[in-house]
Amino acid sequence: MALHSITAHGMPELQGHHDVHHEEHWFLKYCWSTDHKMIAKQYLVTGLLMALIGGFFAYVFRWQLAFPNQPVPFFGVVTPASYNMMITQHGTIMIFYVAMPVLLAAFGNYLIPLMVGADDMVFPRLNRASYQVFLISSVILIWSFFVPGGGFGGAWTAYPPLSAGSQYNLTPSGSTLWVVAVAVEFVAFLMGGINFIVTAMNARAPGMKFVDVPLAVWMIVIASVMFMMSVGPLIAGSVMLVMDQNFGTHFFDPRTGGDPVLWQHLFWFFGHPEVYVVLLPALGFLAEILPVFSRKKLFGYRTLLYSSIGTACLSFFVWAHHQFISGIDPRMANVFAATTVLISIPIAEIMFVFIATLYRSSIQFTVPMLWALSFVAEFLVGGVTGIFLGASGADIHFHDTYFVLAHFHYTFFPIAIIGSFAGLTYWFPKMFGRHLNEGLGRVHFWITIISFNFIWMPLFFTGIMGDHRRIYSFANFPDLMTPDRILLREISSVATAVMGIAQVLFFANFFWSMYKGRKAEDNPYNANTLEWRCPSPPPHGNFAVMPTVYRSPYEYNHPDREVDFWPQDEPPAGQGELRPEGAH
Amino acid sequence: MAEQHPSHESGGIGWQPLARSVFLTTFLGAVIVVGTVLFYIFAGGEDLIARLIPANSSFAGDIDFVILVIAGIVGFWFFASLFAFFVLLYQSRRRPGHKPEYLAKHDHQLHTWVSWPHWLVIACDLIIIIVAVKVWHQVKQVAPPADTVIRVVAQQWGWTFRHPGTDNKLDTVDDIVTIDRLHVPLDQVVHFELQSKDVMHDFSVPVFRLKQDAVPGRTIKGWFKPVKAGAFDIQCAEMCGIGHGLMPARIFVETPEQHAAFLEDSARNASVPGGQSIY
Amino acid sequence: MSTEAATREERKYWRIWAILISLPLLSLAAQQTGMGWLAILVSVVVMLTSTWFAVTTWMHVHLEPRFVPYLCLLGIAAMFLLFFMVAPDVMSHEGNNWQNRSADTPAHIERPVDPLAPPGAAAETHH
Amino acid sequence: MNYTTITKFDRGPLARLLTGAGLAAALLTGCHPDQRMSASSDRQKQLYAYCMQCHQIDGGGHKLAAAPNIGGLDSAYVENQLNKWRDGVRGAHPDDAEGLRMRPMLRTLAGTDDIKVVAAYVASMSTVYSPPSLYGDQEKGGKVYQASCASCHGTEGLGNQAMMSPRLAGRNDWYLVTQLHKFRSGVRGADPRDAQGAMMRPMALGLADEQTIRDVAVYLSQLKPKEI
Amino acid sequence: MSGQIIATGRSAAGMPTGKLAVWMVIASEIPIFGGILAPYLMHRIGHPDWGQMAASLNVWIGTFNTGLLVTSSLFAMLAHAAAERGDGPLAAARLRLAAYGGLVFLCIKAYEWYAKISHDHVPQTGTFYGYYFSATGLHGIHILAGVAILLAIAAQAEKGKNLQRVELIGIYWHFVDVVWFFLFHIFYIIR
Repeated sequence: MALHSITAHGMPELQGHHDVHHEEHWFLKYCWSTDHKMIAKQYLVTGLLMALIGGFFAYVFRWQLAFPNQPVPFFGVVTPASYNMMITQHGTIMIFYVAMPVLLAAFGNYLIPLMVGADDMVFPRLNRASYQVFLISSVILIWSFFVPGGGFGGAWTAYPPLSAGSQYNLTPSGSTLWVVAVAVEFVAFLMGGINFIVTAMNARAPGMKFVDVPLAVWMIVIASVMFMMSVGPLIAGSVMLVMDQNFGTHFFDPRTGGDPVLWQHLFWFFGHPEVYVVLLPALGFLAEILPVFSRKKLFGYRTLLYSSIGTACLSFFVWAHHQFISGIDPRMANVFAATTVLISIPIAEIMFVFIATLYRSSIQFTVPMLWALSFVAEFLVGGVTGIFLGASGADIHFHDTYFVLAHFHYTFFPIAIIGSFAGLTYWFPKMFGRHLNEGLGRVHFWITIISFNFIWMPLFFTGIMGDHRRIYSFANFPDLMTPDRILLREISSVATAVMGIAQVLFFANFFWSMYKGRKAEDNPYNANTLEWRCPSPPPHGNFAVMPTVYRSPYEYNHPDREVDFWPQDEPPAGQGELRPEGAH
Repeated sequence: MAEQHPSHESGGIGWQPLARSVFLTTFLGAVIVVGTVLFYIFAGGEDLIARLIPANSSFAGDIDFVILVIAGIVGFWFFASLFAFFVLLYQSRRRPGHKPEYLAKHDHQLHTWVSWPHWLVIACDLIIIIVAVKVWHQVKQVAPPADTVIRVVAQQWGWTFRHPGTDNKLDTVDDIVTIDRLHVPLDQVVHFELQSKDVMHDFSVPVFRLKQDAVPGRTIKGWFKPVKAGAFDIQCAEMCGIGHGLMPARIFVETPEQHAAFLEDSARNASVPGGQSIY
Repeated sequence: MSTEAATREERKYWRIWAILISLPLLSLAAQQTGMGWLAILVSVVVMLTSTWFAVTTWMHVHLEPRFVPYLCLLGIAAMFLLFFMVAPDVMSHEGNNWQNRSADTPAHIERPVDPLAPPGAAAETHH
Repeated sequence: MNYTTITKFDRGPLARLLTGAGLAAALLTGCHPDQRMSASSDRQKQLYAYCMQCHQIDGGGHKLAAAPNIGGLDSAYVENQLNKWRDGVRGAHPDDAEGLRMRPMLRTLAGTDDIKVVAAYVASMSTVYSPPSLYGDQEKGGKVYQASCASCHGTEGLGNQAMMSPRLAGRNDWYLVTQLHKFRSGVRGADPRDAQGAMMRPMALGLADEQTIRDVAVYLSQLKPKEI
Repeated sequence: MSGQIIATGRSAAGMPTGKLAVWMVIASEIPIFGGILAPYLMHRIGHPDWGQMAASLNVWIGTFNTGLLVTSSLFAMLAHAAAERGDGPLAAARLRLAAYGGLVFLCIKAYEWYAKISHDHVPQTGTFYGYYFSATGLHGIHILAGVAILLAIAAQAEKGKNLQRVELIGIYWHFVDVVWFFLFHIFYIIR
């Protein structure tokens, strides 16, 4: 191993295999690159663009719900068909084309090689192929909006016979393209998932035991395993659905012996593990950010790890709580109610660990820390309201009302939006070598958080008061047109517009700071994990000298060290056991 | 930079005073929350949910009770953890001279901190499961004997209701079939057979806390017993295509005289069902 | 690897091959006897034994680290979970408060008649 | 190297500019636009947008959605039918699957003036002809039509405004067949408030058998009026 | 440009990266095949009248196909044995034999499908055939992919390069064989 001398402020001087960086054609560098960092940025940019589309749909149909049948600024009249298409595509885009790519693929691709001390993903070409398959899938989805009949409008859960019969959904090619786009996206994430798991398991730096792996990597690996184990039936289900739609088969056609409830089971068998697949990476980012800005060791590394593995396993037993009143046998509902309420325990465990990490620490309210703390606060509301829906008795009233929407937006918003903002603001200096503008970040944070709460708190109450979801306009329901309900809906819609506009601040800050922001050092936050041990932005081969790991990533304020952080790859000064080469 | 924090004894960490104060404030906050919820439940607060949406069927009160029990338990944990969260945020903010602690592994106090909420959460979950399953069994699995049976057929973008007519038996000549307007007698157990002709629909009467999907190809039975007269909304609660938001229906809970009048005048011009204006 | 050890290795594979050829023949015989329960019993036994032979002797799964077989068993367990939790709704045709009317439609599905065909023209179905 | 610099509020020029813009935008959205489009052609297009998903943009109809080609019907007839849909005179029968799909769509139109606007727009569209989708002998169909139907619907099937009879020339053949079946079975036209329906039902019952209905339907769907 | 990635060479989990990846592929394929077989079994048990449709399957062709696939797996195994001895060309020859076995299997399968379609025993006229064609079709696609990879690795093995990959494709090929065991018994034997 190349000898490296300790320079003045404790950073090993960089020597070793710096291959000369020849300038490539921009296409090879940006679109055809096998460098995990470039592929991560490709996923990130695609995810953010899709978030714009999903967000715009949200603004439009939220406006239509508050001011029925009036033309929506920047869109025009919202017809029932375009309303259904927008809510369906909003759900599909936000889960499959924003949360999964940004949280799982963008950060997974960027962080796993850096955090385990490798120079790239184990299969670079497969990694590039997985992004390209994902790109094809998002192109197919966008294309499905413009085919005759328009985009698919039968809700993102695509229950047959509405999704199977084009005489019912009136979007003959739109519905098939939607199913094909989602199935191709699953293939992309199977390829990506295998890459994440194998890299995290095999390409770990010498000396990095399983307990030294940062939790962000662990969480993405558990999420990929869960995705791999749960997506199979839905791939088979989508093949059956496409055959039902186009080739006249009768898998889900009730008139000839098919069974629509079978699709619901296949969909939600994947659906519920899927929401934990996007939750775990966000928890992983929190496990990285909270200790750094509270300068304190994470409360329970093994507690967090075992309870997320527990959540992963339990998440396979709970799926039918989405179907309590949709035709399954009522006796089954009791089983799923019990497992659903019990799954709140490991998640409560994880929240206790995050809160306990803050105990007796020294919290520094930087923008990433603000996002991380707001994640904990908002996710508590989301997690807590889930129990109402998991308990079968209460779900009779709450199923498919705005209470359900408010619940899963209080979980999805912290996961997809707050989680990725936390990750982006925290790792931006490493990704682009420059700092984001701190003041702008704070303004964007406060406007987004306040407007988010103003969107969804009122809708909890409209949900209890009987507003059902996916209803085009409440003007047709006399009981729902009372002045208080109308006011609550208008507050929520205006807050959606405010939040939409506030995102301009983020995009401006993001793209402006990429070139004009303050230069960032290699380790601006004095963090321990390996990605801060290489220059920012890291060159092609990441580490000049491949690091060796000596300790866990959360050794902050260790009593017998004067500096309050202890990087993973810093050899212990004399005392402490020296880990032999290749220990695993 | 490595100034020594005064209270940082090298040996044991100063748990006791801090823990006691944080524990006390959390407990106090929790007691207040649980107290208010219990007050509402037992001091006539039964209609806490009913104030938002009327409870007009026999099992609506039971479902509201389940919601309130969950609200009480879950509210306690929510406010307790949020309270602890904000206390810790304020208390551990970065101040000059304040040095964070380093928690060694397997600290005894550390485990007590985590284990007692752990068991309490499990206990609360069991209570919630028992309450929820009891109500679910009572509403969805068993039904009191039927005073009258109706058939609800959902189809793309309209509801067809088949009333048994004067002989109170379905599929007889005197059945009354109406579109989007259901007439049921007050204070009687009404059983319904739910079917769908084409796609998934959902027969939901929010004020009755009644919701059941209509799965095409299946007949699903259910029951409700209206306890308050009046006209209420029926909503479709499962995406069924373009007209999903445009297929409202009305349920008319009628006193015996009104119901008799309805039966009688429907029998008179029973030749054609005749829809009503949709405005 | 000396050639003598190699041929012994390959002979072992041929022996496994012989077993894996004869097992399906066994289940074929069981099926030809016409006894349904026997066919099911034999085919389950044959499926498990041939999978065991193929996975241990050919794929050498016992030489891999422990988590590899565990991961595959996790997938199989997920499928059993899917089967046993979904069967009460899809397999049985009625249950508590519901009855699947569409389940007793005939298995053979008639093809829709082509409206453009002149009436009375015998619909050209296969034999 | 001290990271406290991070926490100071960056007073960069861009920061001040954008925060001001953000707040202004937040206030701007407070007021929501409530203006109605002027009652002109874009109002027509805006209202017809509700019908486009099934009846297509050119009024050509869509067999998959069981929606007929409504282009070229005169506005009085369209208005009369739309009022019937809204009042439940038509399409309010349990066996009328297509009727129950059409009827809720009237909830997207605010009132009688919207119905007039849509009716005028539909009348302004031209009838879209499509090849026959059923087997039918056009000569026989023509003879039967001229014998019993031409008196009300006109020899060239252009309809008669006084008697509120619609233009049948160019109507989809599958649509004519289903409507004739509905008239015969009383699913359509049996409502006491439906004057035209009462006149039409005996005529439909007068047709001999299924094949005659198809012949007439195919004949009408391909009937091109002589005037240009 | 990519050069030799250091990460690919590491085996912190105690097994070479390629083999770990192949086992991951197999672990992710199990739910996909399970996702087709589980609904089929539910419907098959729920609809006893699918028996006559199942009776139309030709058991003899099925058994022959099973034997053929097992033989093809044997050659993949022998190729692995040869590769371990470093004998590239022999491994390549045996891999090609395994690939040709797979192709013959596909031809027989195509013939069987043609017979079905000509008798109008197609998914449109019976959901049993729907599941039969989907399951065997998905399996057929996996065989096609396997044949392509077998030939690609045989070409490389002939030149003595990447001999460790012979074992990897062997594992995948045996997995495809095991899946066929299940399909054969569930569709052809259990009537």
